[in-house]
Amino acid sequence: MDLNIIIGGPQGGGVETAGMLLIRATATAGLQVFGVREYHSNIKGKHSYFHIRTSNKPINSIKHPADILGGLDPETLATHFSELRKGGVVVYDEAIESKSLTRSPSIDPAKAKRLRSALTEKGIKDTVEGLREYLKGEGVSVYAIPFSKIISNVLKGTNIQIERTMNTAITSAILSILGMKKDIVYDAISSLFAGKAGIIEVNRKVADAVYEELSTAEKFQVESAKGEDDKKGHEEVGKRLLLAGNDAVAIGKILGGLRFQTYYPITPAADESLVIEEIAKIFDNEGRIIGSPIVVQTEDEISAVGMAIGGVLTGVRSATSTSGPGFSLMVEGLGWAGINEVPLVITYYQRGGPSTGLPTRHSQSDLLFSIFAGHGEFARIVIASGDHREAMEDAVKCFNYAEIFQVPVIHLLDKGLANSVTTVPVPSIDIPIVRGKIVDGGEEYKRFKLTEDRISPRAFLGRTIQWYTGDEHNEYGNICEDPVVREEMYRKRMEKRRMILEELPDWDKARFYGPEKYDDLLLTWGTTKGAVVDALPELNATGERVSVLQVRLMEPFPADYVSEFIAGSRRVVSIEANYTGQLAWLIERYCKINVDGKVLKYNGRTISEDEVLNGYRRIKEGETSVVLTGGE
Amino acid sequence: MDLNIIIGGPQGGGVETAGMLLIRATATAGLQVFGVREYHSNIKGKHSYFHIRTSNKPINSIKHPADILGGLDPETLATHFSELRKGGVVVYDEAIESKSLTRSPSIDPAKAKRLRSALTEKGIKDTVEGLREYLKGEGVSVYAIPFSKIISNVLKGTNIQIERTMNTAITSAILSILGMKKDIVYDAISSLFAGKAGIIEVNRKVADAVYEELSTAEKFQVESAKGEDDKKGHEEVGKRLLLAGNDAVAIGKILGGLRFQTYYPITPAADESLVIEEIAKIFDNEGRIIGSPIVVQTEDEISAVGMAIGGVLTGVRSATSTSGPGFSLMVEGLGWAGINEVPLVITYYQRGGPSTGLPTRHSQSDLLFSIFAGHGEFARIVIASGDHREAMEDAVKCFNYAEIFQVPVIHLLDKGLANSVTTVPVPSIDIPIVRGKIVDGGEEYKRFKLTEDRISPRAFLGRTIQWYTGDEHNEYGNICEDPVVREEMYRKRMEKRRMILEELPDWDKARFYGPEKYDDLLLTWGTTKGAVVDALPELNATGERVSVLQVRLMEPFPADYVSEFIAGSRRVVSIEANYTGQLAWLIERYCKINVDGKVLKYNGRTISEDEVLNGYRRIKEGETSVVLTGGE
Amino acid sequence: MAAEWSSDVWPDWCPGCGNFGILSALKLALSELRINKREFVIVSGIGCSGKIAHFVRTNGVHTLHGRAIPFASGIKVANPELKVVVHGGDGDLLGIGMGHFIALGRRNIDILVVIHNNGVYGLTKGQASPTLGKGVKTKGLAFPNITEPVNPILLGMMSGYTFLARGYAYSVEHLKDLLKAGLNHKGAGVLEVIQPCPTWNNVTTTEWVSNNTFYLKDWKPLVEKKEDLAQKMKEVLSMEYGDKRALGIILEDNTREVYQERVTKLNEIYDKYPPSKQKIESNGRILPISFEKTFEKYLI
Amino acid sequence: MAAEWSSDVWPDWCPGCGNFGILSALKLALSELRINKREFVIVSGIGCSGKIAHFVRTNGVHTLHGRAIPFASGIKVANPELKVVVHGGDGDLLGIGMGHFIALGRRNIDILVVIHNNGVYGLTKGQASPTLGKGVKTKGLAFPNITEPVNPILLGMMSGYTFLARGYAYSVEHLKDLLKAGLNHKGAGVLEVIQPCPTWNNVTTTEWVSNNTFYLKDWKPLVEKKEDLAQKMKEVLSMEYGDKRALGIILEDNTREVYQERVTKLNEIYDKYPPSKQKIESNGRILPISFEKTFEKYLI
Ligand SMILES: Cc1ncc(C[n+]2csc(CCOP(=O)(O)OP(=O)(O)O)c2C)c(N)n1
Ligand SMILES: Cc1ncc(C[n+]2csc(CCOP(=O)(O)OP(=O)(O)O)c2C)c(N)n1
Ligand code: SF4
Ligand code: SF4
Ligand SMILES: [Mg+2]
Ligand SMILES: [Mg+2]
Repeated sequence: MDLNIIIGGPQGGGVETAGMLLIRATATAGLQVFGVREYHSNIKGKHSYFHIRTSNKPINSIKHPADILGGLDPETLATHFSELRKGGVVVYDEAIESKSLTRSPSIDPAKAKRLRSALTEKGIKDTVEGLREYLKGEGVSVYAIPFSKIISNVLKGTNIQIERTMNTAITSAILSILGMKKDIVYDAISSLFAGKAGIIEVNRKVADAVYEELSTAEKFQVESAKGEDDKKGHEEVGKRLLLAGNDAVAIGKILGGLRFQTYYPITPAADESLVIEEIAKIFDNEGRIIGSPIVVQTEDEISAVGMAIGGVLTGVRSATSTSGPGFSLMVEGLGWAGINEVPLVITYYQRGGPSTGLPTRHSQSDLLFSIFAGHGEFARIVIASGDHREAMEDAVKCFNYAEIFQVPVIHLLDKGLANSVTTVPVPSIDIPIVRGKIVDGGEEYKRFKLTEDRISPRAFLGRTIQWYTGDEHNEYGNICEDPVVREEMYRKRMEKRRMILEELPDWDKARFYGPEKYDDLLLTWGTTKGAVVDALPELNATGERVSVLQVRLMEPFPADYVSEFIAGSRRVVSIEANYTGQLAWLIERYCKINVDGKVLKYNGRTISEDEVLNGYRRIKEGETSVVLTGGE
Repeated sequence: MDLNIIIGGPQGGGVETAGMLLIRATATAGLQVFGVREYHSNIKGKHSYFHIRTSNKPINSIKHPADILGGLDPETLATHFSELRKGGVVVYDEAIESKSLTRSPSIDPAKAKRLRSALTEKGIKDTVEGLREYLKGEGVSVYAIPFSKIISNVLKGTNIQIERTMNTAITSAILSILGMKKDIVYDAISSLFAGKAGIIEVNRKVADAVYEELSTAEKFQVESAKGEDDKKGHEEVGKRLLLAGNDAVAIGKILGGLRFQTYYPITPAADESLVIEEIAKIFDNEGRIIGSPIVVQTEDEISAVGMAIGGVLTGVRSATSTSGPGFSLMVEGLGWAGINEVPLVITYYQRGGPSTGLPTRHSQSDLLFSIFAGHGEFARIVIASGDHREAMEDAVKCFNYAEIFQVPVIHLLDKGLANSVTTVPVPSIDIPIVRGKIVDGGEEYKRFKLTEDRISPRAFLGRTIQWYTGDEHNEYGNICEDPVVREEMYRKRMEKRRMILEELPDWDKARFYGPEKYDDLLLTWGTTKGAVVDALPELNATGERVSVLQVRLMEPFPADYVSEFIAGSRRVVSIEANYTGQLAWLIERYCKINVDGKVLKYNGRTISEDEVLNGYRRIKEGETSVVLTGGE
Repeated sequence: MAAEWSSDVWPDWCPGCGNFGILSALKLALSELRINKREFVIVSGIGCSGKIAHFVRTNGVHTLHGRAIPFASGIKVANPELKVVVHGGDGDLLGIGMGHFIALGRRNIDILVVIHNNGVYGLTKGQASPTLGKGVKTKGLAFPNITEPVNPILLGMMSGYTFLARGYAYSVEHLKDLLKAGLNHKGAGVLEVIQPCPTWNNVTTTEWVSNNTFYLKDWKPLVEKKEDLAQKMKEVLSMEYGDKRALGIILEDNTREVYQERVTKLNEIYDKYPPSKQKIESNGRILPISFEKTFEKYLI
Repeated sequence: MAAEWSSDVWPDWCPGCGNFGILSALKLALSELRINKREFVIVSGIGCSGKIAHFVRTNGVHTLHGRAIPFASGIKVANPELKVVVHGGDGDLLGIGMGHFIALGRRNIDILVVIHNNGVYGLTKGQASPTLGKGVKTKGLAFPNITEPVNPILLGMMSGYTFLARGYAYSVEHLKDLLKAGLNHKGAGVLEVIQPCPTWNNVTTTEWVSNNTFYLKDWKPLVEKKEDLAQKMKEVLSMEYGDKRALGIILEDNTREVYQERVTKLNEIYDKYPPSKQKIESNGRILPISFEKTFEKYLI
């Protein structure tokens, strides 16, 4: 079972709730689920959608074509109908049938023009009705359900607007068509609207009415989740966390000992800070509070990084979280952390650049920037997580590595991960917390003592007397311009790059998936890993033996380890969401090879499993650089 | 003739004037001159010095050992005596003879310790007198002249402090020992103190007295500048500009049409803005004012880059000038310029990093940062000048290239260049000014029109209606998140990288020096070029054939052009002032070769000609990485 | 006609957003002032408010979060013939952009700064902005705000702005008049607009506004003589510390020199030949500059 | 004894620099307050003034230009048991760092900000700082300054600082008392110190100071009740717009909650277990956290 559902509508019009209802429901049914959210940098009105994939095998990507399309408005239908497979399903409110597909004022003019010419080409009249006719001809089942009528019956006597529950109506219809028990829908509603009894009731009633309406309609059964056993699958799978990438990082940070977080609002990072703020208190099994992180919203990102550094100096595991524009402003602070060997963690969510760019869209184009940001030279660690589970675990590791090596660590994520929703197993509590060389200070304390292993024992502010400065300094941390001291301190800092490479486990440098012996090696990083790894079975069904190497440690670059895998391959292909092929660029630099093919995407949308298959096929057919263009 | 003079003393104690007097005097005598200034990040009191080389062949570097050392204080003598050659000369005020060499409160403790152990090792007593004895034994001529007495005679009746003219006294002594005519000293004093008649008179009197005192002393004649003909050499050489790198850039910018400059004070960039502000008015030969640049001191560098961009949008050639910490804050603005295809020029003087680092010291460690600064991907040009003349010409070219390609241009310089003083021929007025595609706008103007050659005709604010945004945009410059438009615009911007490589002349990509056929190729960039090129004759006298390739275009990297030169070599050695070998790093990346040897320096001091010779020798002897450590 | 001032771009603000009122007032003001579209520039920051630059048919420079003032200053100083207005959010201008906000007052460059004050960071989902009251909990906050608000009028006053006014987004006619006055004023101006954000700010609502503001009637905003400034400032302070916020022109001072005048005093060329009017080449070559006269001190 | 507060680092200020007076006063104040050296932190910016962090025998965090306040805020919020003072130049705190300066007032974090006001950017060779008067030409300037100065006391007052004072660098005893008062005050404080810079500032000299300042005598800086604040502010405004600058404590307000109190109100744990006191591991492993209780809403 592998099912792809797209549900869309105007931003702020309930799409998000619709998607979360579907995700909750399928997850509760014991299925695996992965949902990708696409939305404009706009609060209300512009087209937004959730692409949700559910399967009985583990997944970390979406796939085309879609099986089901639910549209809250005509634009959604016009935008996504071509992504549907033959035999797929479309669901919408009958009441919008006479509306134009492309003439809403909120639609982007370029897109409207493009859609209109596509409609003309296919001979589709520019109305929902016109589209219905066409789709029927294509073998798509169209469910034009009188939702407005159904809802207005339910809402009679209340002053709730019909639009407010349209999402529940459409999702109920989809779940009903999938043959899911109403229980599951009830549960999803209850957990999503937890604490708001009135809303739960209304939505349940809407679900009732829709289930009633569709009681006789044709069903489209989901294997592992049918009939009476709907929730059994779930119990078999065991307790899981259902969360977005932002949540995963927030939880990971708290597990890792984060107690001070600073931030300035920015998409797609801000949700993480809000989550930490809301969690507020950490409990043990006896219900005792055993921790409570403090979150400060600062006046800008310059302050955010400065405050976080301040926190670190007091010995508190502190971090700040941002995306490109914010990171650009943190570069100066990062450099201070570099020269002062401050174990600062910056959580960096990439989004479409440059500048404000595409603030709510996906991208992996800040890799080289994160490695070279800052004037002068200093050691740093850049770790890129590939999925929600990694993101959570890496959040802990970033603190460990920062403190062990006393270097700033950049935890590199991306919008694709931040805003996609999936389940992860409840993490084992047995993760080490390693704080590195810590001392109490004492009289003649030297913060930057030159030691054999280049790490100076670290004392916290409050426990001793010590100095820090952004200037070059002597062992005490006092300004020093002496050329000999300069050289020693410079080397002390820079040689950590080698230490890091020596001491980090391979598992944190790169991860290998696929057959041990392979012809082709796909190189990838970050959230793109999901699609590439998900594609492995099908890739290996094409005759070639294909494996994947996901690089995680981006700086210092694990050239030797990566080279080992490259050595065993005939062809090397990189897959990533940027223009340059930034991972490929680094690999060419450090492994001194030519990457044979690059599969790239830079239209602001994540890479899906089918695109990996398609990209790989084209490389096999001789292209050296394939640009993927999927997604809306 | 090739003569090296070091003159030092406490910062703010007249060292700068002393150095400039020596430089003016030797230049006026028709000699070539190159002076390097070393000083602490301190206004008054810490050790500072000028290393001045003068020669009858063109030079762009300093060289060790020194021939003459003038010390305004004991620390100078202690710091630099070991840099003197056998047979060299030391000049100082007899009155300091009883003072300790290393016990002044202002001396850096690490340095003092190091000096003391060196003195002990050599058996030198820790006083100036002790040093004198030692130096005499080493064949150094010591001129312990009663300057204080001489000066106090001259100043009798005035309330000027003795220290105020100590610099003139010592430089007069040096010039006298060199056999220079007093005329030359007079001229230097007059031009340096232009407009201050009283000061000129006093200083001339001091010079008189010193010349008188030394009338019978042994001389140390400078070949091309002796006796009656002192100034003839100068006339032969023709009109030249005597200037620091900062001045060269300022003048170049004004020639290039800069009319709006913004800055926030920072070493070593701020002097450039002050020069532009002071020049204030541009005259033609008839004395008519034909231009006047406006300089704005902003509240920070974020504002400086924003204001400069604002200026560019009105069609004015605008720039900002900074060093590492400031550039770190400009990264966000740079990205805006990138996505908006703004022909902005940022003049970037590198200094010791990271963070505040060594604010007044040399470094070439921001190369990779300047190339990758900014989230997202966009085209930019990074040009690194190798000497004063290049810096001046490149200042013009940066504006041309910025406007032709409509990309931000970073003019990369360094402290070594900014603060070194030399002469350049008066530039020919015949430099082209190319402004690229400019239109008047009109009704349906599209700022980001997609054209065949990727360059959209540019209209200035005030001439049409147009939009700009840091978000992704359509041809009008209005926000657009459509995936297809996104791709087109992304490609439009990125493909400029190829265009730039195709269209820039080779001369601006890299410059070659030395024999056409060579065994070894030395790769270098920025101000280090001076030392490397100056070393060529001696390098080629060692038996190998050695040539130099100075890379100038750092981004987009001219891989093909550079590879042509590499192809003809047996061994490739990079020489640069950083830890990583950043140029070597890029060459290894782009030219897919291994750089055989790296000669690096990162103690904050510039590379001298003798260090190049020494570094190259060690590479030839089998070392792969040589770290140079000269300079104080 | 204000309609001709509309661009083709659909304003993507939430239904009921106060920004619509500001947009209407601006278009009316521009229309009534018969502004030349080509010589007018809207420079805006990042936020819901900042998008306004796209919605008006005139030059729009949609800059970076907090940086509209530097961009605008560069535009105005390089080409003083342009008329420049800044639009930005309260977060944009008073949070991340605060340093520039103060600096503009000190320079008194002829730019009107319109602050869309909605008490929240609209576009990033409703976090507290610098004007949100302490103890207030709007929809997007996990807990009540713990930071004291700033008063942009008072800060503007302390920084040297020579025009200070406050309007309300839904009082379009009144706001239009304030905009006209602000655009006519020569010097740096602050126009704070109380702007409801129905999506996130459920505290500073229309009702709140009617209970907590009043329209200035007999107030004399004009500083007649330099010496009166301090007294006027005290009066403003009293008023701003009163129970209700005043709507109208709060202070106007024409006694202080505008930046352009200050520059001209030092460099008389600026007035006639600002940077934007200077020729920088002659037949594709650099100008025939005299080195002796221009770079004299460097010649040897 | 103040001497024990001297570090081993040689103060490399110019002879006669006002910073020496500030350094003396600070060491005296720390000594008289019997501050615990380990629990005291000087956080400074970049400039001549910022070097002070190296010259005192206590913790010194010499940060970035303009960024001392964020660093200090992070230190204080993460470990409220530390006593934190910020030292910075007028350029540092009121130019590049202005945004943070205002923000600290709004938070009222318990930090004293000492502004070394010398009217210039000392360490970069004498450019105009934000406090330099318009029309003034100090030694490093090519032309007279064309920007209006800010008054840090008034800006501080408008931003919510609860302690405002002004001293003079060479009045060491008086300044020492101001430092003591400021360090004893609970909340964000501004102490502006008029600091002669004999090297660059030949205008705001000792003589200027004696002609243009006066010592407060019968002035009552204390805000007794919340309601009195506005009135006190008006008085301060009058005074600051008078002919001469007042030296002494200008305003002290203990009625407003300190940041730490505000946090504790929302999160009572903070008071007893601020971040710096929380254990984050148990035997080298993560704490035994209950997922059900802590991350409930994510569990399915
Ligand atoms: C440097 C940087 N940080 C953060 C952001 C994210 N961001 C976009 S809009 C916004 C705030 C919007 O608030 P406000 O300025 O009040 O404008 P409003 O949306 O309320 O009109 C922020 C923080 C950004 N674009 N750039
Ligand atoms: C981002 C950045 N920009 C510029 C500088 C250069 N800089 C060093 S000190 C200084 C100003 C010093 O003035 P002020 O803050 O008034 O301190 P003072 O030296 O007068 O005590 C500047 C601009 C810097 N270090 N960092
Ligand atoms: S979020 Fe608020 S400010 Fe933004 S558009 Fe919606 S209502 Fe307006
Ligand atoms: S430059 Fe001025 S502020 Fe700096 S040390 Fe010298 S006198 Fe003091
Ligand atoms: Mg706002
Ligand atoms: Mg200062």
